[in-house]
Amino acid sequence: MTQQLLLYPLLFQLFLSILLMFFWKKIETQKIISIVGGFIGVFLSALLFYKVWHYGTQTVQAANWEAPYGITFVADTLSATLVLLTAIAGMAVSFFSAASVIPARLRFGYFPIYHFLLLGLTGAFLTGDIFNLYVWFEIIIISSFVLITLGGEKAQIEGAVKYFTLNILASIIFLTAIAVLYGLAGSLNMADLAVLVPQLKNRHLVEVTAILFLVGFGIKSAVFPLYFWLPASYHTPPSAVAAIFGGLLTKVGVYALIRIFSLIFLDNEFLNDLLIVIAVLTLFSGAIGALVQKNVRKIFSYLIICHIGFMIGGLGMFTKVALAGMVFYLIHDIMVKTNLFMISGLIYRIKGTNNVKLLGDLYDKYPKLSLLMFIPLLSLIGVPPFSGFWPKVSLIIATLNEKNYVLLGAIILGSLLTLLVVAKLWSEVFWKKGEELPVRKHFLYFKQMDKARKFQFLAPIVMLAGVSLYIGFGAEHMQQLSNRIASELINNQQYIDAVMPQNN
Amino acid sequence: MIIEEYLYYIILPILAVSVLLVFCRFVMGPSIADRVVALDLLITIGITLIAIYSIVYDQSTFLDIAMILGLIAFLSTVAFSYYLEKRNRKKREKQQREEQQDE
Amino acid sequence: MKNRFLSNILLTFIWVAITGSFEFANYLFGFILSFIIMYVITKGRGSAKYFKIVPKLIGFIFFFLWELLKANLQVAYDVVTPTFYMTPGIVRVPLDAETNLEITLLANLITLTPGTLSLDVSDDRKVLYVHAMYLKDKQDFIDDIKNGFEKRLLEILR
Amino acid sequence: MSNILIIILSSLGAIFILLAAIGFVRMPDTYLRISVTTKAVTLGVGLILASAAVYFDDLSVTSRVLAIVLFIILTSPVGAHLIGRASYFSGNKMWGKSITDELDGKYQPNSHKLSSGEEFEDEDEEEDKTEHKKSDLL
Amino acid sequence: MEFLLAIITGLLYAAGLYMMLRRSMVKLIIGLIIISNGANLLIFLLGRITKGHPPIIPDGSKVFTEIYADPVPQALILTAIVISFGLQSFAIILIKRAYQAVKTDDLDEMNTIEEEIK
Amino acid sequence: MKTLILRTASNYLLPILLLFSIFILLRGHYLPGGGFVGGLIASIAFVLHAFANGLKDTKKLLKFHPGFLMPIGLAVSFLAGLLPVIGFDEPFMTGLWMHDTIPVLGALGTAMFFDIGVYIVVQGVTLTIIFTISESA
Amino acid sequence: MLIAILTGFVFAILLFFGGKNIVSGKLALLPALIPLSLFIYFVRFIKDISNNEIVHKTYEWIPSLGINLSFTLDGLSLLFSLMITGIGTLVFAYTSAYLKGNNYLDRFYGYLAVFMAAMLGLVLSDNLISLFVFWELTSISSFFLIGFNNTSLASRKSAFTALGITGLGGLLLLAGGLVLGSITGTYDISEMLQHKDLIANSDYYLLVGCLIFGAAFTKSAQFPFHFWLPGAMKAPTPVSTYLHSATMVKAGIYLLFRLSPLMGSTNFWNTTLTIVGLITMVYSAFHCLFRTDMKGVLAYSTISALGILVFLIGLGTQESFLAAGVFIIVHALYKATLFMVTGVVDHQAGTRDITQLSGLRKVMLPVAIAGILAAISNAGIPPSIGFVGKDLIYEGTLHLENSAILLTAFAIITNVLISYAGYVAGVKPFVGKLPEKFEKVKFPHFLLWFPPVLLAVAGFVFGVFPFLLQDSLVKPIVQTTGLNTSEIHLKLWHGFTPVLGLSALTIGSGLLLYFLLKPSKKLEQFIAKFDKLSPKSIIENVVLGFTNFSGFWTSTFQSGYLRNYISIIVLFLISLMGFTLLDGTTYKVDYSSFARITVYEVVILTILVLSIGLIVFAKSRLAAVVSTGIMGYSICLLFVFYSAPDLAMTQFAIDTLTVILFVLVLYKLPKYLNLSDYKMRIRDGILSIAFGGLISILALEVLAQPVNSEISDFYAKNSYLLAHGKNVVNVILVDFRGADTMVEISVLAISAIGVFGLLKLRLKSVERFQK
Ligand code: NA
Ligand code: NA
Repeated sequence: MTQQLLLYPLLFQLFLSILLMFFWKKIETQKIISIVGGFIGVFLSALLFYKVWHYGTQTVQAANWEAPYGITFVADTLSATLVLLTAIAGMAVSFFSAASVIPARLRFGYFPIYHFLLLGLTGAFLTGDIFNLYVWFEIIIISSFVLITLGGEKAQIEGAVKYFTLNILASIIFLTAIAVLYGLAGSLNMADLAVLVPQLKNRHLVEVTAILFLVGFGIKSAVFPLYFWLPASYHTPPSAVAAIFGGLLTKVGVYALIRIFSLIFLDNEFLNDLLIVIAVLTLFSGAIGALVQKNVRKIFSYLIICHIGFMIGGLGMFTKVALAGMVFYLIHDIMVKTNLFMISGLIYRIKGTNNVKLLGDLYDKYPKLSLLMFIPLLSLIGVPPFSGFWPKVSLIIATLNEKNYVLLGAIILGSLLTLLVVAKLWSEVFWKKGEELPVRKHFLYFKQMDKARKFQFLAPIVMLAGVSLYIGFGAEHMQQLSNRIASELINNQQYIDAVMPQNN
Repeated sequence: MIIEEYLYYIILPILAVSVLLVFCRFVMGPSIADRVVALDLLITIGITLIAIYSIVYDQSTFLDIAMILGLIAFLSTVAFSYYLEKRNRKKREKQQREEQQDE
Repeated sequence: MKNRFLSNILLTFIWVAITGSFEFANYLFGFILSFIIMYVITKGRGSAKYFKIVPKLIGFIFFFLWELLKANLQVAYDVVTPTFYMTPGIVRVPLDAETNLEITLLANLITLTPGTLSLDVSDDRKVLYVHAMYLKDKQDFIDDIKNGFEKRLLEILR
Repeated sequence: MSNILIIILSSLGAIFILLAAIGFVRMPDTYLRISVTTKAVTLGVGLILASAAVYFDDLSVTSRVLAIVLFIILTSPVGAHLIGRASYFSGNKMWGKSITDELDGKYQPNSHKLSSGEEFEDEDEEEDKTEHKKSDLL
Repeated sequence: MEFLLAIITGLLYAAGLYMMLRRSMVKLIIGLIIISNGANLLIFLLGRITKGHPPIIPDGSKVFTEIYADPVPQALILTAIVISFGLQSFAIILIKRAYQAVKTDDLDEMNTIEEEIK
Repeated sequence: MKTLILRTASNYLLPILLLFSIFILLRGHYLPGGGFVGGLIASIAFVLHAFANGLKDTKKLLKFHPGFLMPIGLAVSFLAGLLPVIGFDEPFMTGLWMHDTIPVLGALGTAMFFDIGVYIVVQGVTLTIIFTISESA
Repeated sequence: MLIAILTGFVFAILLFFGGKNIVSGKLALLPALIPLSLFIYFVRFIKDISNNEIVHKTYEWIPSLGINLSFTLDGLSLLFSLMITGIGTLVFAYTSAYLKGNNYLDRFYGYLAVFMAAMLGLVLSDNLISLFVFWELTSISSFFLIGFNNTSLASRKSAFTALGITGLGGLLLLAGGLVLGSITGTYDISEMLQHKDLIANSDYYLLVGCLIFGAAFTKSAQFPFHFWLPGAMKAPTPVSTYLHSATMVKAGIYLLFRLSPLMGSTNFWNTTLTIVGLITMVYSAFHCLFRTDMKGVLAYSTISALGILVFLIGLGTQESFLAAGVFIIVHALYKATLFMVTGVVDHQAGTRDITQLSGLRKVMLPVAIAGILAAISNAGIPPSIGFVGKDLIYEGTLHLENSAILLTAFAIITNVLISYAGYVAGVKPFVGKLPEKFEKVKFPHFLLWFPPVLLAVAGFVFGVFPFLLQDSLVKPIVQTTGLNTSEIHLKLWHGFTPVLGLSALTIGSGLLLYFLLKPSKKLEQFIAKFDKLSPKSIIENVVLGFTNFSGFWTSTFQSGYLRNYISIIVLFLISLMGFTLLDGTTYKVDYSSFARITVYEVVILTILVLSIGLIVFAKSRLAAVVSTGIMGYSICLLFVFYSAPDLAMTQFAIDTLTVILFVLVLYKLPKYLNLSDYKMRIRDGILSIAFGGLISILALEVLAQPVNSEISDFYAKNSYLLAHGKNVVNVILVDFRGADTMVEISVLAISAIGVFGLLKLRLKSVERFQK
């Protein structure tokens, strides 16, 4: 049975989703299934991670057709790490959803869809087939559409229309890229493509293909100038949804970029430069966007964009140090962004608004909660030794090695602006004497909740804050992990060999 | 062999011309109903095109598609008629409301 | 009657199986053969209606095809010649057909023959509104339908 | 032998279809267009499919051809009825040389109930409305 | 023929994009449908086309004995078509819901949430 | 639009279409067809019925909400794929085949059940969507 | 040593959790024991250090990045550690009285403790990265301390400004440290010293220099970054005392001092520091004249003192380092005293406005003594340590080879102005007549007056007995710069030298200035007229401009109009594609490989094209939908022609269903308007055609490439034999690529659930928020 361990996190999520559909109307049961399932999911992913860490890249040929004829699932260290992080974030958000999502939404399939989303994320990280990746992307998109529109409030709909259109546009570009790639190389297996594509004679066409992938994935990872859907929509759904979106959705795009560029389209100077230009502008646009926002969740949304810039920059440099920095940042960012949006939910429950102008007093009234919330904020800024700091070290070293001073400047500027944005947020939301807001009828404030619900609200935040702290203070472990992933990415032969051992 | 060529050079062009004619009416309209009928007709002629094509290439498999076309093409006509009726009702209700307001 | 028909079909299949030739002609032959056999073996045992209907049905099919062809030619002539000789109009045709199936079949058959188009059936199922292309005399037209299609159809169905 | 049959069948079918197409373009009003095309096409399709059946001379093909023809005979007049009716509702005028319209005024404007013209009765307006609200897919 | 199909594919992309750039939401969705068709056709075309030889192993043989069309693009398109059916239906309902919520089909009037930053 | 003609026709078309859809489903492994098209045709049959007779009648005919078909179909497909994992430690979706072939269907294997799951899901989905829309129209 | 640092953090955490109980009431003094014990701990090292020993400890932290926690205790870090803990003890004690009864005293102690620990870590770190870590922590904790009165807008603003400036500096320091690391291969400063040549000869030298300067100047409030410091005076006085005079602001000085042996002795280094220091000291000393807030006066004089230090380090001679080392001590002693004094005055009298204060000696004599003593030390009047310090400065400047006279003159002017500032803060409030309103001012608590007195007295003790400092601290400090220390002899009395004359001149002018010029509101208003020219307002304007630009940039891109988003994305895509596709490719397509065209294909394609045209130009929504149907059916026929029966079937069924869906939805929608104008349509049309054209070209180019049919061959061979199916497409769907299909049906199910929820779920106002 352990031969198939790689697929367990995947199959388990699918199982959960189907099971949850059977309990359509019983939302209390759904909550229990989701939370318990979350724990099991973490366990399974941890097993997978353990196995990959100790025994190297794992593969399963679905339906038992050897690569490249069937669909291969591959877990190298990067994939296993991301699957584990997805499971952790997923479990936290399960918890948070149970406490924060209103029953009306739960009655309309929130949990099944949520687990479908996790399924999609896990699948995208594990697949070794480019078309299969497309399919996983679609499941991610459709479930995120459903989650973003569930409830059908005006703002939700308005955001969803943009989210929907631009993401579909991305999918279509992705599909176009697949069409061209298949037309050129005649294969869909990524390892096989890694062998075939470098042999193709017409490099121009390969470059165009890469650009199509770049734009397709770029939209999903919300880079400049393709990020519009994100600020237009991320603040509209329930905060639990925003949490999983903020933590993981854009990261799938980044992951796909990493995969494609480390495996198939190697060492193209033009593309690398392009990525760096994109990274610089992304950092810049995200940071200054966050600076002018007045809504907590919008601020976080722009910060997502800003920080994607760090990762894209790392990818663009494509050296071992840079990749290690990028991977470390990815790990850190998933945990922090998930937590931030849960925090925005907590703030919303405390004060009944996410508008910075109206907020205030939190530090006075809830000092301990405030300090709890301060931990992810510190990680976000990258105050040493919190988690956001270490990857920046690697990234800066990489820019210096590459003499890429523009990116260096952008990284510094991005970091500084993040610092200022958070400081401003802190001073406005936590320090300021807030306005007396009228007490909303029918609104369940945090202080009115019973202990159990408060626990459900805070436990996931504490948990993820703990993980962030571990990432920061146990940076040595993360650095080793990142270094290993970086060397796997640089040396793609091991991936190819793991997928197609018969080639040797 | 002769049959295939006959079908290919005589029958298919005739059908093709028919398709074009029907399409002309589709473009001309003038009413939605005409367009819907044109659509229906196009599909039905499509069935014959497929039938001839299947003879020309000696692939009876294609007749399966013709079968599906024959079965469900009808549904879009049903749907459009439904639409026309509903829309018409809506219009009339609106008219009535306005008339009542005038009174 | 249904049983008869089923038996007839069954026998046909048996015939085909025995002969081992799965061609259309063989089915047809088998059908006719088994019809005759059944006619012979059930002769005089009361329920002979089936054996009267089948010839009528076949007759009706040919009648229908003939009508179809005839009127198609008429329309074709009208279509290819530059001027129209049509005198169209919507006519109210009172119905003798009663059941849904009867009415529907009748309406469809009317539509399928050229020059006429069943537009709708009144809600009390008493009247069929028919659009006709060549309407010279309203009563003649109605009588044609009533004595032609409706009569033959009802003979078969009842 | 079968070749000749195929040629005859397919030629006839194609001609009927062509005629229907011409008629469809030339006919002056919607009802006439519907009327012309339904049958010509039915006949044409039937003939061409028959030629395919003859060509393949295979039971499965023949049965499929029969099925298709049956479907078309079953569905196309129903379609014609529906679209003709809808067309009447949406107020498509009949050709100027039409001599009579006995359908005129027989439809209840809101419910689209059709009277036989024998026992015309004034139906309660309100009842109509409530029924309309209830009917979902109508 | 491939040449014409390539042009048509481009045309589908162009028309789809053009429709997506309109202000009406219905047009937007129609645009998405068109452009999806374009993508499908592109996969089909670039997988190379073959006339009259569907990838179905003939009766009586166990492998292909003559040329056949590449089944892979067909399977991919089939998957893509079905997926876009799901997305399209969702999109169409979204139009309806948006009209109920925002009372307009005009996309330009659907940015109250984004205007608040200005 | 519940016209007599349409209603009558649809009552005859429904069984024909359903039968046809199963036919298309089962032959998919050998000839064009399969779970998707089969499921679509089946749902078209019900949609037609709903157009002609009203949604209520169709729902009555179905006895349960079509949405329920979705988890069932998914479960069927999932189990068909999972069977090799649980029973034989083979990868997910590995085809398992019976040794003997069955007359009409040919070889019987997990792939067939997988396709049946697809058929059910597609029906559930299509009907749910269309019914939901027309209910809130 | 790690434990010493961690103590502070642990204490802080303890305070956060049980703070209220620990520091409330009489136990408020307890926290002061922490710095005190640390002070004693560091005092024990004096002997070792004076024997030229260096204590070094390394703990592994992140070896993968070469980052370790390595600590060094030498003369320089010992001096700072003693200052941090010593003054820290007094500040802690002072605070217990100053903020007595404050609700958030626990927090305050917590921040102070974090700050102290961070500052200790900063000065003890040998590793540049860990130094940076602590450097950032001081910025963060000072953010909290400055913003302690968090309900006041001014406090928050100041905290924000301070964090912004020092945060920027921190990032520059990080970059600088990393560059140094990449040059030398290590982050340990002690190891770097062995690769000094590498640094000096590196291409990066200038870059590193700029980065380090950026860090030091921002932290130590050098011109033009100085303005955050007066703002930071919004913090409670203990903070000003501790952070903004004695310790944190000296972190930049510490850094420059520490890195001088590594990077100094170059023209760039010395000249820059000298000039910046000079400008800062003169500029801000001059500003002291125009302040009426005691703290404001002190803030500018502090900046000036920091300028002097930078200036001295910039001179880079043994004498100047000696002067700097001594001046650090001097300044810490008197400036901390003056701040505490200000605090007491403020605390007791309720104002810091110097124009209102006088005669307070009558109500708080010990405070007056402390103030006056500190002012004396500040003015450099013997026998205070200030006198020693000032002499050393003049010696440092006078013995220069270039422009000695000029620099000395600037030093004199600065000192005169600074001594004026000292009088204003330390003397003015206590002399003269006690106004009526202050007669009832209560005598301050012991812990308020004792710490300043202690510090002030210490200034005189060291002045009289300078040898106390000589071997224990001063020599080791200079030693860290790697210069010769054998000739250092601290003395109060050097005999009649030119320096003595300069000292006398300084003292005299200072006193004269004090008697001639009294602080007044008028003066303050006068200088306010030049605010627009000040670096503060310039930088503020830049920041404002940047903010405006941010808003502009953000709302330009995030315009809210979906079509703009789409346009930008597609424009981006086609410009990249066009660039690579059309650039230098020889457009070659092998038409002979294309199949011949037949009539029916042409007809279908024609219809396809026309239907697309109809969709685009349709006037009614329904016409567009019907045309879409025709387009779908034409494509379906294409699938038939090109051997894809399964595709054709599915596409056909789905198109029909889509039409039904549209029809069910459409009649509820409003009119189908054409909303875009002519120009817009042209623009979109061009964009669309470009996009489509590129796709066509791409397709044609790919079609001209060779085909690899390995995979389809495999399927063709094995579809029946291994997978038991003859319809290969279906076999792929349910077997070869079955996983795709599993996902795909999930997608369908999700969309159905979505549709269901979208239409059926209407949140009522109650449901919207209630759980
Ligand atoms: Na007729
Ligand atoms: Na008809």
